[in-house]
Amino acid sequence: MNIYQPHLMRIDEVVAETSDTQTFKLSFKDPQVAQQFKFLAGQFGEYSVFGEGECTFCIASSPTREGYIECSFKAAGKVTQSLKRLSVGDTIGFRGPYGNNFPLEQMKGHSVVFVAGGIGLAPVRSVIWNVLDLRDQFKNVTIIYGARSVGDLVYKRELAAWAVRHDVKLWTTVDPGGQTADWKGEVGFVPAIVEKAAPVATDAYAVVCGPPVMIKFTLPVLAKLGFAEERIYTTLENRMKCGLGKCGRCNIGPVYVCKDGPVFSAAQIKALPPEY
Amino acid sequence: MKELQDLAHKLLSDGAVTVVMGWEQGPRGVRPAMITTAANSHRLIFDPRCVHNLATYLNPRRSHLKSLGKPAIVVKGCDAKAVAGLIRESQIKREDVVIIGVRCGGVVRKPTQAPELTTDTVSPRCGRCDAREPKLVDHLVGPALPEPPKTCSVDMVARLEQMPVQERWAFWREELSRCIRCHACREICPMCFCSTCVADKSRPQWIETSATPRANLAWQMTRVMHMAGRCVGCGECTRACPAEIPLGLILAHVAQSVEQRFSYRVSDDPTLPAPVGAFKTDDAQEFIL
Amino acid sequence: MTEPNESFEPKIVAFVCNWCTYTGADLAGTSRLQMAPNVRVVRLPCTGRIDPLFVIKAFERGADGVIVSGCHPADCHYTAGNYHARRRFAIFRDVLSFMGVDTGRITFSWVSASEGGKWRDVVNETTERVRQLGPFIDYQALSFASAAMPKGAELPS
Amino acid sequence: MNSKSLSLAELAALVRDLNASGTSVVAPVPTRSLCGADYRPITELNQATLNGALPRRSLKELFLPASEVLLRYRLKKNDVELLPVPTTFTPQVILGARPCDAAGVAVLDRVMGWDYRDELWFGRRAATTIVSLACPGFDGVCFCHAVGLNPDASLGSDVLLVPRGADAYWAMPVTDKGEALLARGTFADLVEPAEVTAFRKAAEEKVAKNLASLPSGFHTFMAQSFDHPEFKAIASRCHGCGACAAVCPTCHCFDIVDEPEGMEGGARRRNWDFCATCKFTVHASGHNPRATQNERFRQRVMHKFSIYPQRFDAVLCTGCGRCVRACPAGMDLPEVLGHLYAAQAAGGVS
Repeated sequence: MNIYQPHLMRIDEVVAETSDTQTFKLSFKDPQVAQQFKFLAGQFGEYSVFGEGECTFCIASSPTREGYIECSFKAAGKVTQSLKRLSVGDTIGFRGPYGNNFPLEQMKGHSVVFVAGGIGLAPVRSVIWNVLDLRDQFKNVTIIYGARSVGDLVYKRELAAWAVRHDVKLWTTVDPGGQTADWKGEVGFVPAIVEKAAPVATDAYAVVCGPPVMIKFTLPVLAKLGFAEERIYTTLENRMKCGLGKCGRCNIGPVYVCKDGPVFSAAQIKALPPEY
Repeated sequence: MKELQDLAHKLLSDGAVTVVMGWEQGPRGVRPAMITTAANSHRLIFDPRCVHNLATYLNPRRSHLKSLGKPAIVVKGCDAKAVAGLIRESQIKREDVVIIGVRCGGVVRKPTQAPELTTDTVSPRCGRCDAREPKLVDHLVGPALPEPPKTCSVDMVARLEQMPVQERWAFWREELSRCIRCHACREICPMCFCSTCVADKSRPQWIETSATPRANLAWQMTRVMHMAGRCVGCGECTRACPAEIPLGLILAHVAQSVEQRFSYRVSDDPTLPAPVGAFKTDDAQEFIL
Repeated sequence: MTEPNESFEPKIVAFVCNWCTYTGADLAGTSRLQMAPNVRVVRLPCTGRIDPLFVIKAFERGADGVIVSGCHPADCHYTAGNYHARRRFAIFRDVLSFMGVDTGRITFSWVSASEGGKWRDVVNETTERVRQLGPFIDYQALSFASAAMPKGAELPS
Repeated sequence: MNSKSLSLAELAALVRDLNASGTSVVAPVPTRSLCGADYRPITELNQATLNGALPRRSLKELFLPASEVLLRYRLKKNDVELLPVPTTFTPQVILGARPCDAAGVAVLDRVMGWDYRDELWFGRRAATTIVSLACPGFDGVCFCHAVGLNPDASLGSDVLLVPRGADAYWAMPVTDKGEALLARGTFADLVEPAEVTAFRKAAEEKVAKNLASLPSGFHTFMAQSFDHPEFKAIASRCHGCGACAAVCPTCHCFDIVDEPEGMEGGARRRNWDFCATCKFTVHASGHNPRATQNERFRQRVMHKFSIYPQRFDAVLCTGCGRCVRACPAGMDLPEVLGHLYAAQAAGGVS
């Protein structure tokens, strides 16, 4: 089997999250592949638009929801812009799942704090639903999510669903100036809201994904709250082509993001050279 | 040589510049040198092995050289044309660089060769040189040197021009089939300064990135078009090409054609406008129906 | 090059300016002038907007010939676009020829809005010329060859 | 199998026999300008230059072409048809490979087989028999000895030839594939003659002078030296052109792109890519983790002498010296290594 040969997937549903961000619900065209396909929260894939190329992003749906995968992407480059032009019924290519995953087994029996900014909610969403689908195996669940403006919040339907759940504490925030007249959530940058929400660090894991600047300022807040570096997890993104550890461009020092990542603990990241 | 070293020493110790870009003896042949302390100015040399066109280091794409501060640059006549080109096209300001001109008597083909100039070793482009002494300079050093020997190489441009068109096609198809699209020709070119090259743009992808003869031809034709009336003829692209494709032939042909059509020759006068981008209402148009 | 083939219908792409040649071509059409149906017209604001890359792309995607046409000198809607184009295409034509492309495959012309008849002539002449040259399989074959692979001994000549 | 004696005539007959049986033979062939050579197919031995120039490009392009089709696709309304490319290849014999080139292929087997097996690479590997020719030491750049190889290294080779004068070779089978190749002819057994031993020894001594061997613990030192001052201005003269990687027998980074062929379909291709270039790591957002040439050059050195040894237990360099010869700016890897050796000695890290 040629490892660069993708599986074909059909676009079953398209959700416009924001003006430039979309979510696709995808199913494998080959029923045998569909049946055998398994993945874990945090893993990623190479999605291809034939004639344009491949691009890398995480699987945004939960492994507990079988029969389909979802992905969310921002139209930023050549391939994502052409992905955006596709609609229900179109065919794309998919290779994966690749990379490691969030340590869900370790997290079981503990509280989990999710911190996400912008489209960084996509990889976190996979874990959130994974945790919520196995809700009784986890203690407190806190979600802190922010975006630049109300219009930039993704997964609005799910945010609404999480907001009304009693077993989830949800904080949503937008950057100052990004609120609308009827905005009911917080106003302020994510790190400040994390400090305000002050989730209890005892017996808890944190999952943090978002723009580098958000991560940079959130980590000290989490440390102050008492989260150990080994219990804070995030994902790294580097330019990637093969996803298989061959093409030689995603490495940060000796660490290959495609093979050793994309999920890293804050402690692991601290040990890396600053090339991400 | 002493004159050059002393001048560099003075410029660096006076604080007039913080780096002198020149040539030094490397472990194998001559190579570019960034001299940042007066004490190191003795490393500077000039002889026929100083092939490199250092003007490429003034190119604004070299972000890692900005931290070196204000440069002085050592230029041969052909290199001065590139400095002039960068000034002409507003990539650098004249006052931001100190130009040290050296009188040149021709260079060898490769900086790793022996410095002796013979009909075999002399770079073929030196036979066409019209700038043994650069004019766009703040300082001019070195003695006037004799004309270099005439190259023994055949004039491939003329030979190609005389070939039937199908033979030219076959020639370039074979040559370009070796191109691996590393873009070394572009990276080393002092006049390729676009922050994002058209070959790196993907929306739309005008030029394919694969090393296929089709994409290679599109890339080289596009590059040559962008070089028309701008190429200083320094031959660095040909020297850098790891596939040893004679890129200079296309550029030399275009330079001749620009000169014939528009009476324009690339010089080190930064005030002369480039021919593409300018026009005359009575330009020849014999090829237009 | 291939033998002229009577049944061969060349594909020709015309890059034309909006103000003169496109209108001229339109006039040719509304005047019901008979001309070869081989030309596909791509309308651009000005000949000054026509990048040589357009021509290269046309050949890459299977064109057998290309026409570039715009306003006569002094008639440019943007004052000087065609003067710039004239210099650019003078050089590009030399480059194509030097690389081994028969310049018979490319036509440059000035066709004004009132010159429907001239447009017909340009189309017919170009079509006939390219028909004689045959399909541009030399260029099209480039896409399927893989470069940088050993393709046979390159022996000293 | 015992080692053999091969005359030039016997080798020529072998080339003819292989070609006749549908096995293509690739060997260094002089270029048009006669100043270099390329690995190209031959039909007769006299087309090749076996004792001559170092091929301009390494052997890797016979296994990882500069541009290679991974698959083809045909677009239909709402649907796509994928046309796989074959992963089995017609047999070929490479005759007269440089030992440093053959070693490069063996070193690359590790990354190509890492976890996911690259069938295109291994398909070509399986179809290929490499007959390398011991090198007398090409020039003062060669530093194969420093990276643990030698001008007569057999790593990656199926048969090693050592010249005996101008028109005969001593052939040592290295692998089963090599034995099978030598079994095609009736070649006389030959215990390694003294002249062969002398040739090997002389070549090793010649090359050993060029650069001292990598000190022990070098890759560990490198791993700990990411911020070493040696790297601060290391690449000021580097143009970021990628010529070094293009000619390198072990640089294997690649890009994957789709390119149309006609209007209805196209090919997904794998193309060589070069870590020295600015575009290599830049994110869609414009952020570039390796922002300047110093970092890019450091990556190349680190990948070869620290990252690959850590991950794959082999140095990603065979000391062929092509990068030094190809560099238009005089960047000199042995010189850089020399500086790093000194830094390691001074730092006392082992």
